[in-house]
Amino acid sequence: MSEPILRAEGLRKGFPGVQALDGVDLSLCPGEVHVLLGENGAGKSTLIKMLSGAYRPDEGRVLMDGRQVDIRTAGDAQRLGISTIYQEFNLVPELSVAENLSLGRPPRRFGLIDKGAMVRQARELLARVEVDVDPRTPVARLGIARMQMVEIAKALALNARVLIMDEPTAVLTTSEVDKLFVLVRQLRDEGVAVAFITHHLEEIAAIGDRVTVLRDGRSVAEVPADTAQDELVRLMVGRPIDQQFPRRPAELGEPLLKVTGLSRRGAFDDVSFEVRAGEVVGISGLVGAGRTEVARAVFGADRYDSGEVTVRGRRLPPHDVHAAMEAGLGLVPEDRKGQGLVLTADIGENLGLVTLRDATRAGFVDRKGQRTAATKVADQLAIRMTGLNQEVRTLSGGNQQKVVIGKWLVADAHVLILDEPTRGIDVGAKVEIYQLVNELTDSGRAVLMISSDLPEILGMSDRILVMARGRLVGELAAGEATQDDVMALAVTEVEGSRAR
Amino acid sequence: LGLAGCGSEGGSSGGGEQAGVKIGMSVSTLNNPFFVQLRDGAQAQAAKLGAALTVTDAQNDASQQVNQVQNFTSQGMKAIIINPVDSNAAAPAVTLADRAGIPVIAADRGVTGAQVAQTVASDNVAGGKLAAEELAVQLGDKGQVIVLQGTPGTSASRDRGQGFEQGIKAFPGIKVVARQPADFDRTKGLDVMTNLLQSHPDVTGVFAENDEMALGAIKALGDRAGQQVKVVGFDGTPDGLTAIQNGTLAASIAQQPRLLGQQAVDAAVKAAGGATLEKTMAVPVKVATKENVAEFLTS
Amino acid sequence: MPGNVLARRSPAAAWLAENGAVAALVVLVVALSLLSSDFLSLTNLLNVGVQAAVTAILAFGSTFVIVTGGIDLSVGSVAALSAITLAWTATDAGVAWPVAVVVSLAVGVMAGLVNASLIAYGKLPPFIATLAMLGIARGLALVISQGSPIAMPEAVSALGGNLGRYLPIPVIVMVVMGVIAAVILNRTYTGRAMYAIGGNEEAARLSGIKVDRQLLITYGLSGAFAAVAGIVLASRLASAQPQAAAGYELDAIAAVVIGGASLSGGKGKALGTFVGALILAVLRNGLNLLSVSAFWQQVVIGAVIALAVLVDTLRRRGTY
Amino acid sequence: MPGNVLARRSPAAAWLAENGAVAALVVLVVALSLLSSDFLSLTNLLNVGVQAAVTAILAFGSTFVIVTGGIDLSVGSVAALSAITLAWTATDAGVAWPVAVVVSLAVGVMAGLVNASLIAYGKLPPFIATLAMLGIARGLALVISQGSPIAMPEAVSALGGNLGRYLPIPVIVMVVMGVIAAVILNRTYTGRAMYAIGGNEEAARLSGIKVDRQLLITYGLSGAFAAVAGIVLASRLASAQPQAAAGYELDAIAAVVIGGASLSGGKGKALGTFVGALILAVLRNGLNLLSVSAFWQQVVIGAVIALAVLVDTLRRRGTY
Ligand SMILES: Nc1ncnc2c1ncn2[C@@H]1O[C@H](COP(=O)(O)OP(=O)(O)OP(=O)(O)O)[C@@H](O)[C@H]1O
Ligand SMILES: Nc1ncnc2c1ncn2[C@@H]1O[C@H](COP(=O)(O)OP(=O)(O)OP(=O)(O)O)[C@@H](O)[C@H]1O
Ligand SMILES: [Mg+2]
Ligand SMILES: [Mg+2]
Repeated sequence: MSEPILRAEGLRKGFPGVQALDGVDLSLCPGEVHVLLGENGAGKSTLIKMLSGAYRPDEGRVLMDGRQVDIRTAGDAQRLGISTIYQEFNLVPELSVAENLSLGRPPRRFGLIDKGAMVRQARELLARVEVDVDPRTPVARLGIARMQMVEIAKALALNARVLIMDEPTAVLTTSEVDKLFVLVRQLRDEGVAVAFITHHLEEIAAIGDRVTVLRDGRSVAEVPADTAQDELVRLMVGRPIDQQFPRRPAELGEPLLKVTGLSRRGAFDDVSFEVRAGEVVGISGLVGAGRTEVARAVFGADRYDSGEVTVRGRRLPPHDVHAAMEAGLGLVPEDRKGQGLVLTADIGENLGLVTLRDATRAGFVDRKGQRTAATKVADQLAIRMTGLNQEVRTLSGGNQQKVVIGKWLVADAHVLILDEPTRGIDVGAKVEIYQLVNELTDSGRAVLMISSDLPEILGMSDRILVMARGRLVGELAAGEATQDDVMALAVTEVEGSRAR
Repeated sequence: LGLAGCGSEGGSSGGGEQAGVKIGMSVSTLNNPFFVQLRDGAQAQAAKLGAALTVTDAQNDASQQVNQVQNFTSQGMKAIIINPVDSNAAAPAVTLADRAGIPVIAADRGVTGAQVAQTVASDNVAGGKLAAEELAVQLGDKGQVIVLQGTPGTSASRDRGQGFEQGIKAFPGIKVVARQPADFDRTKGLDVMTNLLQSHPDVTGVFAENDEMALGAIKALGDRAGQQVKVVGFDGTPDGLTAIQNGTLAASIAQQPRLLGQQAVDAAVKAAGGATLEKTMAVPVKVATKENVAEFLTS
Repeated sequence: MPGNVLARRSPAAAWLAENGAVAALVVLVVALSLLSSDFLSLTNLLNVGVQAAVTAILAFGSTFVIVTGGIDLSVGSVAALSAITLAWTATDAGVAWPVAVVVSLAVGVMAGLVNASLIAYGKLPPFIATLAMLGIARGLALVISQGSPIAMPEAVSALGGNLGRYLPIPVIVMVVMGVIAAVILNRTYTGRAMYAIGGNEEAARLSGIKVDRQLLITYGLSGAFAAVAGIVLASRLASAQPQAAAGYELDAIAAVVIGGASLSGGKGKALGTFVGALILAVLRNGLNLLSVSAFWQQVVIGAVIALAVLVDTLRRRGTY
Repeated sequence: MPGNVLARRSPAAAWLAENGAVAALVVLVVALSLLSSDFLSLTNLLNVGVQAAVTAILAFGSTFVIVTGGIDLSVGSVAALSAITLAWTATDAGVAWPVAVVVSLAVGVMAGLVNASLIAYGKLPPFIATLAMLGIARGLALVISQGSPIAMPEAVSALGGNLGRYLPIPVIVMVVMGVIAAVILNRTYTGRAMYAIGGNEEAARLSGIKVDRQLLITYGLSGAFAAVAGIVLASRLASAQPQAAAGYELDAIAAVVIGGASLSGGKGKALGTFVGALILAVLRNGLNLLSVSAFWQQVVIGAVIALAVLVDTLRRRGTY
């Protein structure tokens, strides 16, 4: 094995109330993909943020090529050849894709920014990651998956020697993940040292060379990437997990949610389906297939041009979230920071948000009751926190996602729409969430689950709908379907579709 | 509701019909009853003479005032009355009108650095002096005095303050123990006076650079106003005169703003007709006290 | 366990960390007591209370708005308009004073509802909607009063006086309004919705909060508080002035921000706002007592405001 | 492809959609031309230009700040301080006027740098830092001038006059400053960094942008623009006034926001700001020409500002 490019020794970092990292060593070697594994809140993101200049360690040191370096700012890290994709999006929504790609180091001519060159460079980068967007589009208009691809392109633009990726695949579908892996392998073969964080265990063997497992801010093991998944899980959570997808089909009842002919120009076209009591319906598809848009329209968050939505026999007025909730709908949105969480508020407040109205008597909120309910859900989901009054902003990504799901568990909806519910959630917690889904359907409720995670869709749905280019292109029974079946449908060219 | 006056005023000049000579008047501010009265006097006189008077409010902003005079010239006014926000800063506006061949009358404050057809004014410096003398008389030439200053940097505050300082020097028995700004505002007059009474409980006299602050100070003084403490104001506004009548305000330097407005319109109409006027037209400032307040109230 | 570190701090220290401006206020009070022997008397402190009252009441109303991530520039004008309306209906229109008070409050609420409608339905930025209202309300106050002060009805003017020998009624009103504001913010649906909207409007909407309706309530409350402030102000002078409270919006917002709120929304407390308003009043009172020259006063006020908030942010960073 | 929808529209329509306030300005100009025969003359339009100049220049400076998500309340005071400094150094201190101009600009930049330091290093909210500077700069202007206006040096006063027979120099200065602002915003590193900071400060920092340094430049620019505005203002009056430009900060911010910027940052254009400033100036000019009574003027100005922005937002919603 060659000398490591980057070596971190004894890194420690504390936040008020928590020791996030407690003496971790890490070496990143050229031509090697080093996977960081650990439960939500184990300290993975904190660790890499100290290598990228976002945080400064309380103790410990970082060496590059054997020499100690002082990484104070993101600029320092960039100059040392360290490029980072953060778990949370770090794009400027108001600026164009091209500007985001060259953020901080735009091409200049005579001191002024050369917009032509900027767009040209952006085109090249986007082609490299095979993303088809106009570089002049504002980032705010992109779906979340494309944002991630832009983020990846941005990191590549630096031509770094060390590439750090914090859960880059969490928001991608299989085909993008494949593209990404091709890129990563190529970089690895060019001698780049890659640090890779993921909660998808199957990705480890596919892309990784070595694995460092973190637990409670300490590194508990360094093992080869071909270690068995069960063993990895055991190292990570300290106990084995029996079954990854414990779906327990329930008895089907009346249709609870009925969607007929739902259309919106430019987004989706003639979407019809129903979800019955006790059923989990999965929606699969490629990025940009329009799944999120359908979910939001059904929930009343966005308008639609034609069609109808019926919940428990009642037709919902369009574009009215409140009416949808009254009727018993719930939506866990895909973008936790943008749509799911009030970042300025604490965990308890966020968990109680959906039930705020129900907890109100004569205008006054029963805050004690709210806290009690929140405590219960926080325990159920094992949210790793210092207490309900910790600001959500300071939670780890996975734990934030648990809060988003948690607030709808408190609400007890009849039909719960989950849009990418387990994004960024560790294996242990995923199983907890699946158990909750089982409990929901057992009690006669229904779940509509949108997910880009194929094993999850296959393992947890009773029925799978596949969307492509704004249309429903097929339906599969979960028992018989394979990943290839789903993918075959997802890439269907829709004849004469006007949706796009 | 009393909107009639405003409505008709808008109607006559908006239509642009030749009801009479078109006169534009830029008032420094209508945020102060004194200038509201000045405007009222002008409007009354214009109605009497059949002139079409347009009044704008410069909101105490010298550059707004230049803008307004500039706009008057585009409107083809036959004469312009300017009540300067600041004597120095009004010069460019006057020059502007001059170039357009429109005569300008300065009202209440003079214009430094440019020629106007006539200045109709009462002298603020002289008024300040008068205030000092009247306060001295009421205090029996001795005592501690607080000065409530207007908005720092405004010419009214400057001139009145200066006049008062000059006047009070003649009375060595009187000591000015504090000078604090209350921005010509009644509420601030109340607050600042309340505060100053803590550090200077033994004051016997107050000079406020306008009646509004004087009325605030009287509120702060409570029963002491007019008894142990004599308050002298400036302007002679209706509220001020009423306070004199009630004995809470010892005196006010009455400027007769209505008369100022009247005279200004008179002069403007004459100037528009091509008459040459006296350079200055002094509207006397008078000390209004309990003895003579009745004559101000009727006028 | 992670909880320990927080638990280990004393409750007093924790409270101080949450209500940072208090430290600045304490420093200011101590400094002024040393500089001026007149400062620390009961009468003077009550004076400060009275002088803080109008700003504080306006600022409580602004707290609601700022918590939702908005801004209300119209509060000073609305205060004046409400007071003028009261005085005019009670005097010129000859209506009984309790009715006039109700009308006056209604005018304040109306102004707030217009603001909110422009923001919620017209999608105007709050800055523009309330700037427009700043002009409109002030203009209407001038139109109604014809630019001259109107005497307040005696019964209402009593609000400007004392209860018993010492207790100034404006101080009582301020405290009552503060408690109301605190209860609304902490305990009511609308209050909690304000924080959610200010923190993340989209998340609030997707959680079933009717954002438009809550904004109506928020700005309506701000208008009502402004009306109360206007009435208190006019009562102190026994006269409603069309130009009253001009520019007070900046003081009100400053009080809220000094009190720890953020103009980007989601944060803010009634207690903090109260402390912010006290800091401003103490500062002005102190400068009068120390007879700082008129020209220097603005410099000193500016510098002390910056310092007060600086003390707070630096202390917070130390804690962190 | 999402791009198509935009591409299909005509370039003129696309430009209008991007620069919405223009539509409001056009409506206003047409309406005023119909209502007043005096409005649409060359002299009057040049007058409007002159009257817009000071606000526009201040607003260009404020655009930088607002794009970063900040706010600058001190621009009016800084303008006055810079002008007083110029007049004082040239007159009382007897320095040659070109030197005085440089000193005056330096004072503006300094004020901006102090603002930025308080914000970047002291972590003060921009509202508080610049509110403090509002007081400090105004106070210093009063102290230096002893409260009295100071005559401007003749050479500088020429800036207030005309070039040739018709072309007012303030209009030229305004246009030049506007072009400078547009170039800075669109084409320079600092300009693009401003958008990044306003859009997502954390992302900007993690992309290697030195946020603190860029804020220094931003507020420094705002101060420099304020100084230029102050000099133009004083030149028009041939005298530097300690009370000049009081309250102009609200006009400047209003112009920026009417021009389509958002107070939460990341958005704003020099052209939009220019149109915003013109709308305000046209409105005031028109009301004077129409002889709207002083009391009603504020009502009308408020209402028209709200309407102008409403036209814009409603049109935009239609487009979407
Ligand atoms: N700014 C902060 N303030 C306080 N606590 C923080 C902060 N940032 C992180 N933490 C805490 O540090 C711990 C480690 O967080 P980190 O983000 O490193 O976890 P992670 O391993 O990346 O988890 P995930 O898989 O969920 O992303 C968590 O308990 C988190 O709450
Ligand atoms: N406001 C918008 N303007 C233009 N295009 C948009 C807008 N919102 C979404 N899109 C595009 O519409 C397409 C559908 O997005 P949507 O999020 O519904 O897809 P999805 O199937 O849920 O995929 P994802 O995996 O990204 O969630 C995407 O290509 C997205 O970029
Ligand atoms: Mg993480
Ligand atoms: Mg989606």
